[in-house]
Formats: sequence, structure tokens, C-alpha cells
Amino acid sequence: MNKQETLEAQYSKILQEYMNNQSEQALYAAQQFSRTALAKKVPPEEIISLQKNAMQQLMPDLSPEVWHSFDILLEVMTAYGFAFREHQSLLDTQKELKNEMEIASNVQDTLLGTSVPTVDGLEIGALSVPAKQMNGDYYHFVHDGDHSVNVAIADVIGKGIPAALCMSMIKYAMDSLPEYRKDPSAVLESLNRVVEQNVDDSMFITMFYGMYELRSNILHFASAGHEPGFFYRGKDKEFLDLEARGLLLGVDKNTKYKRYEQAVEVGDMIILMSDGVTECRTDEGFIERETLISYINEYIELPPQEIVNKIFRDLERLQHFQLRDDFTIIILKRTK
Amino acid sequence: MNKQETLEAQYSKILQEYMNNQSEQALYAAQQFSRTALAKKVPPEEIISLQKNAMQQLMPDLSPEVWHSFDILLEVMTAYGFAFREHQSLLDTQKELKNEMEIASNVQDTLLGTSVPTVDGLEIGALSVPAKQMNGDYYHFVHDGDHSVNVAIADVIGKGIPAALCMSMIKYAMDSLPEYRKDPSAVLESLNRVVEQNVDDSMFITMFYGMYELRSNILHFASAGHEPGFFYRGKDKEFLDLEARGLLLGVDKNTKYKRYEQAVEVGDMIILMSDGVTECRTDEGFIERETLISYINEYIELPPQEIVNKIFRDLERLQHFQLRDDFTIIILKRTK
Amino acid sequence: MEIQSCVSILNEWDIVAARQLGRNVAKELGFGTVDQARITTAISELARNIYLYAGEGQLCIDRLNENGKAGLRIIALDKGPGIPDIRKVMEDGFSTSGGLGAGLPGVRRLMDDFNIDSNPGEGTDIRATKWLR
Amino acid sequence: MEIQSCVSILNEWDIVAARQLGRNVAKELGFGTVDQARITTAISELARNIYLYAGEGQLCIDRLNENGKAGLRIIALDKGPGIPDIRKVMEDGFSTSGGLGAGLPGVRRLMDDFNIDSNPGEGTDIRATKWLR
Ligand SMILES: [Mn+2]
Ligand SMILES: [Mn+2]
Ligand SMILES: [Mn+2]
Ligand SMILES: [Mn+2]
Repeated sequence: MNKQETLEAQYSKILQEYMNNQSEQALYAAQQFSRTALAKKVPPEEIISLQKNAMQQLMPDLSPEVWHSFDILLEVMTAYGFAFREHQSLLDTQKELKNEMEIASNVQDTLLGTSVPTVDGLEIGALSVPAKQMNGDYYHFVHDGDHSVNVAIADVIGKGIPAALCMSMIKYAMDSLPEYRKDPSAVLESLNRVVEQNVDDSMFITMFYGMYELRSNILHFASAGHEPGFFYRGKDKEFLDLEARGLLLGVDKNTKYKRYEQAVEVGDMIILMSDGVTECRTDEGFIERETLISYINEYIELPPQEIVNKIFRDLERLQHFQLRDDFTIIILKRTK
Repeated sequence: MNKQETLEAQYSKILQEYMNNQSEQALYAAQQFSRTALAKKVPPEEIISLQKNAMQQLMPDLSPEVWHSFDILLEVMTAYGFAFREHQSLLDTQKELKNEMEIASNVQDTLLGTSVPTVDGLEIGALSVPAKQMNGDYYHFVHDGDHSVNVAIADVIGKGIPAALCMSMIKYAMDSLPEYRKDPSAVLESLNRVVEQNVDDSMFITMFYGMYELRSNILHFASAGHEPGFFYRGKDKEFLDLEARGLLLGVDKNTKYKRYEQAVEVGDMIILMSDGVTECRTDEGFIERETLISYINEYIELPPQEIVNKIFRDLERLQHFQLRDDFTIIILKRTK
Repeated sequence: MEIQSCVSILNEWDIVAARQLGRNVAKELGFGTVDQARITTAISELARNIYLYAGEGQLCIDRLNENGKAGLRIIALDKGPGIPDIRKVMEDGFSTSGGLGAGLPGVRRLMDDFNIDSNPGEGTDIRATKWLR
Repeated sequence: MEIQSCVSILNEWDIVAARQLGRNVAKELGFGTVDQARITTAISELARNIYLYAGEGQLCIDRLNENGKAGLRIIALDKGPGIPDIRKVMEDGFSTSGGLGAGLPGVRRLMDDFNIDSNPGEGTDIRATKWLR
């Protein structure tokens, strides 16, 4: 198609060709034409006018009734033009919003930023992927010299922007509580008070807080209603639930959190996650924790970071690439 | 129109009527028809098919060429159907996002919540309206018993969600600094360190912090690059700039902020605002501070809350109801 | 130079009369059939808004001639309840009329210029112009 | 019961051949003209994607018959570079083809079923089905 040709001439030529031979070729040309017209934002009522003009040119002797009938089609398509124009405007709005969300998600990354610590004898893998642009899951590491590696994993009930707003507060609160950092129950108890005071009544947060003592190789942990993790015993090749009881953050400001312990041997792994991992909805319903274990088992010999990457890829595919919830998984493996 | 009739029968009836008399009435019926069709999400290619079928019924003897020509129109409109279907989907996404933003904006209100203090001898009006759903402006009052009323007004460079994320951190930081609360320069200096550390390099915040001493009736204040307010001297009926110099928060962690003073007499007013008030773009360009003063002057005898409401209404109208920036204005008036 | 004709909007038939008036003026001024359809569609929307939300009002058509440029202005006036939040009704995707993309933002996009003034309790004044190209 | 015919996609003319194949099968199965147009439009998009992004591939048409329900399945196969981020290409409003609302999300909405499988470096397998009503 010659670019200098007007849309009118192009349309007329396509119509004429099709009237001569009814070829698929001409229909394909019509589709290509529509691509150009859409790119030029030609509204649909304009297309009706092109059709009518081309027909008048090619079949000038048709009865006036035929031309009248186009007035009705034009009227209807002008109303469809409303939707067409609104579409343009929505696309612009959406582009702007996407852009804003991208900036926000960068701000969030900076605000919530944490880095996976490098510790002799401990391999760590971590991955967190938001379902939408903003993440309502959160994890945080604190490497306290020779003493311990602390890990927090949290999930706001709710997704997207509201959840992200909450999380930035939690992060700030965690940073403001250095003196309690070492004790999981004390950490959850103070965060609980912050959430209860600052966040509105319909927002709750689940959190798992663990302190891995490097000298004794004991994991001390507490949970505020968070999805239970797994403890993988390397010697027996078996998975156990890392069960811990405790109320969600933000329900009752006087909640106490019990502290649990787990001794960790060489080859053992601590697997933490958010409910977005287990509540991965597939064609056959949610996957079971059993199914998840079988996925992890497949990659059990790989380094933790590779395990978490591969599990995400598999579960993403199972869900046809549409995450319903934020997805976070962390693995700590004692290697010596 | 009978609701039991199929779309096809309705269309055919409208077309027939129009072919008989070419009345505006029939065209109006066609527009009403399109309303129904759009509500039923009938895609545009279906309308072409309705037109063709109705014509075949009403003018069965037209040449085959006429019917062939509709194949081309159908092909083009099927591609327009892509846009139509995407529009439905965008509307759904947008509804979801709106909903999310509304929740987020409620979360923000709870996180940032402040109430205008009631103080004998001081009348206060405050209004903050976001340009989009989330507010990147912020104000905060602290009423410190008999000692003082403190007021902060801040504006994140940037709008919408990223700005809102930043503000929730600032609020949290302000709440964590009770011991410095009374000194404007110290407040700005500590907030500056928080912003510098936690926020990414492209985000800056302007802030005005004022402490109104109730016994001496002196306003102590400092500013981090914030839009200068006005001081209205009731006795002379004149407006002065409440000028204060200081770098934006987040630029340099060692910034020092100078503390200024203004004695306030009965009938005087302190008028604080964000640049969204002065950078209100109208058909004739931005309004001048002079123009703003003339607006304020019109309502000068009213209570502060009514003044700020009326100024917003006027400036909203001037901008044809499209705010380009978050809008915040605060007025403190000494009444005795 | 403005020559103005008006139709009172009291019932649904008056919407048709307003459309007819607009179409006649548009034809006279030399607007093509596509623009005629757009103008009458915009008139329909505005007249229907008066009928539905204000109960009664007026729809007027101005013939414009500015520096040799001809145009048509639709003026929709009513003394109805007014629009409490104009920013809201000018938002996309939430037309109260149920028409996809219709409502006031739709009318604004169909025309070249669009102005609205409304005060709660005092009524609404909408002006929309299309210029002949 | 599946009977499959294929067209190799190497150049733009093959897109037309694929469309023709799809239209013939659709007609035989008894799809109306509107659905025929939808099916060929979907074929166009998928064949064009192969031509533009993979260089070469195959477009096959299956005749389906499940529990007495007839249907047509389009299968687009290539051994091209694959799609690195499937979540991204399935998003609205950001079609790489430039066509408003077209691209893979557009095809998914035109058809009744849609499945995609793609691995970087291994190619892409897209299946889209339309059932006769
Ligand atoms: Mn969540
Ligand atoms: Mn979750
Ligand atoms: Mn701002
Ligand atoms: Mn601003």
C-alpha cells in the first residue's frame, strides 16, 4: 500500500478488488487497512462513511434506499465512537498509572530494601514477586555479626497499593526497634503495637520472625498468624511443618507471642513462604502443601537461590502466568 | 421498543421506518438502539451483520456485489472489535484500580491522620485536596497543652502513589521524634536525615514547620524549600511574605535550618500553603501570588475554615475542575 | 455574530426536536454527514441529561462565525439541582447514563470545545462547539 | 477426533494461505460469517506474530468434535526465540503489534479457549479454540 494514498482511496481500491474476485487476499488487505486506521485513531463512524463513499463510487446506480440505510448504521456507529474515544483516553490514563506504579514500586524497593547476607556455613535463597505492581509481601534480613542472622517474612492481608503503604510503615517500625531485634517474640510484640495503633481496623499483617543463632545453630522463631514454613531434615530427607501459633498483628495490642526453637544440622533447610505460594490456584484448585513439597523435592540438591527461582517458574506456569497473590519464598540451608 | 424483541428485529424495524420516511425520530431510535447494544456489549462487527441482514430482508433484490462489499466492512470492523473488547477489559482494570486507590487513600488518611486543634484565642482552618486519588501534600498539627500549637506542612516532589508512600514514612518519622518537637530547626534537621537515608535520590520533600507559642504569641518557624506563606497584618490590612530559607529535605544530610520568628497580634493571620495553590494553571497561565492575595482578601472577614473552603472552590473553577497539583492551605488567626 | 434558536426540553419528544434543529443548522453550515451525526449525538446526550436529571431546560443552537471560521455551538441550560462534584462527572468510565463512553466526557471528546458551569441548587450551563473544517 | 491441516509460515503470503485454510474449515463446520471473520482475524494475528518474531513456523487448524460439540482449534507453532515474560505480553494496552487491542490478549478475547506455552530459546506453542454454538 502506498503511504501517500488517502484512506479513502485505499479503502475504495480494496473494495473494488474484492468485488472483482472475492479473494482472501483482499480480505487480508482489509485487515491490514484496519491496522492503519486504528493506529491513526480513525473512529468507527468514519469507517462507515468510507464504506458508503466507496460503494457510491463503485456502484453509483444503486437505489437511494441503500444510501439511506447507511444513515442508520452511521448513527449507531457514532455511539460506538463514544466507546472508541473513551478507549483512547483510558489507554492514556492506564499508561500514566503504570508509570506511576513503576515509580512507586521503585520507591518501595528503596524503602523496603534488604540484602541477602553472606554467611559462612549458611546458604540463603530469597525471591518475592508481587501479583500486581506493588508488593504486599515483605522480607527482611539482619546479619548481626557472629551472633545471628535474623529473618522476617510478612504478608499484609490485601494486595497492591494499600498493602504497600502498610509495609513501608512496618519497615520503618522494624528499623526503629534495634534493641529488641534479637528476640522474635519481643519483635512481634512491639510491631503488633505499632500496627494496632497506626493502621485502620480492617488491615492485618501476618509475620514470621526467626533468629538463627550462628554459634549454636538453633533457630528461634515466633509467628503472628503467618503461613507455616517447612523444616527439611537432610539426614532423613523429610519435610516437617515449622508450626508456631500466634495472633495476626493488629488485632489486639496486648497479644503475646510464644518463642519456638529448632536445632539445625548440616544439610537441614528452613523454608519460609507467604500464602501466595500455597494458595496458588491451578485448574484443579489450590495446590496442596504436599504438592509443593514434591516440587521442592525435585530441586533439593540445588543451591537455595536456584530452588526458589525454579519453584516460582513452575508455579507461575501452573497458574497460566496470572499470579493471584504476592509470592515470597525464602530458603536457609546449613552447609557446614 | 419491546424488550422481548431480538436485536435483529429491533434493528430491522428501525431501518424500515427510516427507509419509509427518513425521520429524525428513526435516527433517534437508532441511537437508543446503540445504547442498548453497547450495554449488552455487542461488538461492532455484530452491528455490521445486523445491518447486512436487515438490508437483505428489506431489499432482497440488490445485486450480489452489494452483499460482497459487506464482507470488507465486516473484516475491518472485526479488527475494531479488538479495541472494543480491550475497552471492556480496561474498564474492569480501571474499576479495580480505582477501588484499590480508594482503599489506599483511606489507609493513607488513617496513617497520616491529624485533627485541627481547638485552642482558645486561635482560629484554625485547613484543607488539603489531592490532584489524583492519593495525596502527596501533608499537614500535621500537634497541640502541646498550654505551651504551643505546632503545624507542619509538606509537599513531596511528585504526585500520586510514590509521593503517598514517602509521606507515610515522614509521618512515622515525625511521630518518632517527640523530644525535638518544639524546635522547628531541629525537627527539620532530623527529618532531613531520615529522608536522606531512606528515600531514593530522586525524591525530595519541601516542608514548613511552625511552632506557635501560646503565651508569647510568637510564631517560630523554619522552612525546607517550602512555598513561602503569608503573614496578614490585621491592623494595616496588608499581606507580607513569610519568607524562610532552607534546602529541601533529602538533599544533604548535614543541612542546617535557620529558625525565624514572627510576633502575632490580635487580628493577624498566618497563611500556609503548598505550591499547588500558587501554581494553579488557568487559561492565562499560572496565577500570581498577587492574584491569590486578592482572592483571600475577598473572604478576609470570614472564619479561617470558610476562607480556605471558598478559595479552593474559586481556584478549582479557574482550572476547569482539573487540579494539576495537590492543593493544601492552612490559616491560623489570632482572635484574642 | 451569533444567531440562536432554542428548543424547550420537557419530554423525550423534545430531544428529537433538538436533534432536528441541530441537524438542520449543521447541514446549512455545510457540515458533512459524519459531523452531522456527531453533532446530533452530542445534542441527544445533553438533551437527555436535562430530561433525566433536571426535568426541564433549554437546548439552544448558535451559528458562529469567528474570523471567517464557521461553527456550531450547542448550549444546554437548566435550573435543575446542579452538579455537586464536576470533577467526578468528567471522569472516564463512570458515566451515569449507562452508555459506554457516553455522558459528559463523551460529549467533550465528540466536540472541539467544551465548557461546563454548574452550581448546586442553581442549575447547569454546558456549551460545546464544533468548528467547520 | 482431530483432523489437522497445516500451513508453513515463511512469508507474508503464507498468512493469507493460513487465513484461507481457516476460513474454509470454519465454513465447512458451519460457522456464520461473523465468526468466520473472527477466526480469520485471530489466524492473521497469530500467523503474523510467527512471521514477525520467529521468522518461520507452522499454523495448523484442527477440527474438533467433543461430545457432539463441533469446534475449530488454531495452533501456532514456532521454534523462534520464545517469549521471555509471558505475563507481560498478556497484559492489555501494550500490544507490540501496534494494533489497538490486538496481539495475544486480543486473540484470547476473540476465541473461547486460549493456551500459551513458551520457553526462551525453544519456541512458542499457542492454541486457541472456538466452539460452534
Ligand atoms: Mn498480601
Ligand atoms: Mn498473601
Ligand atoms: Mn507534590
Ligand atoms: Mn506541589
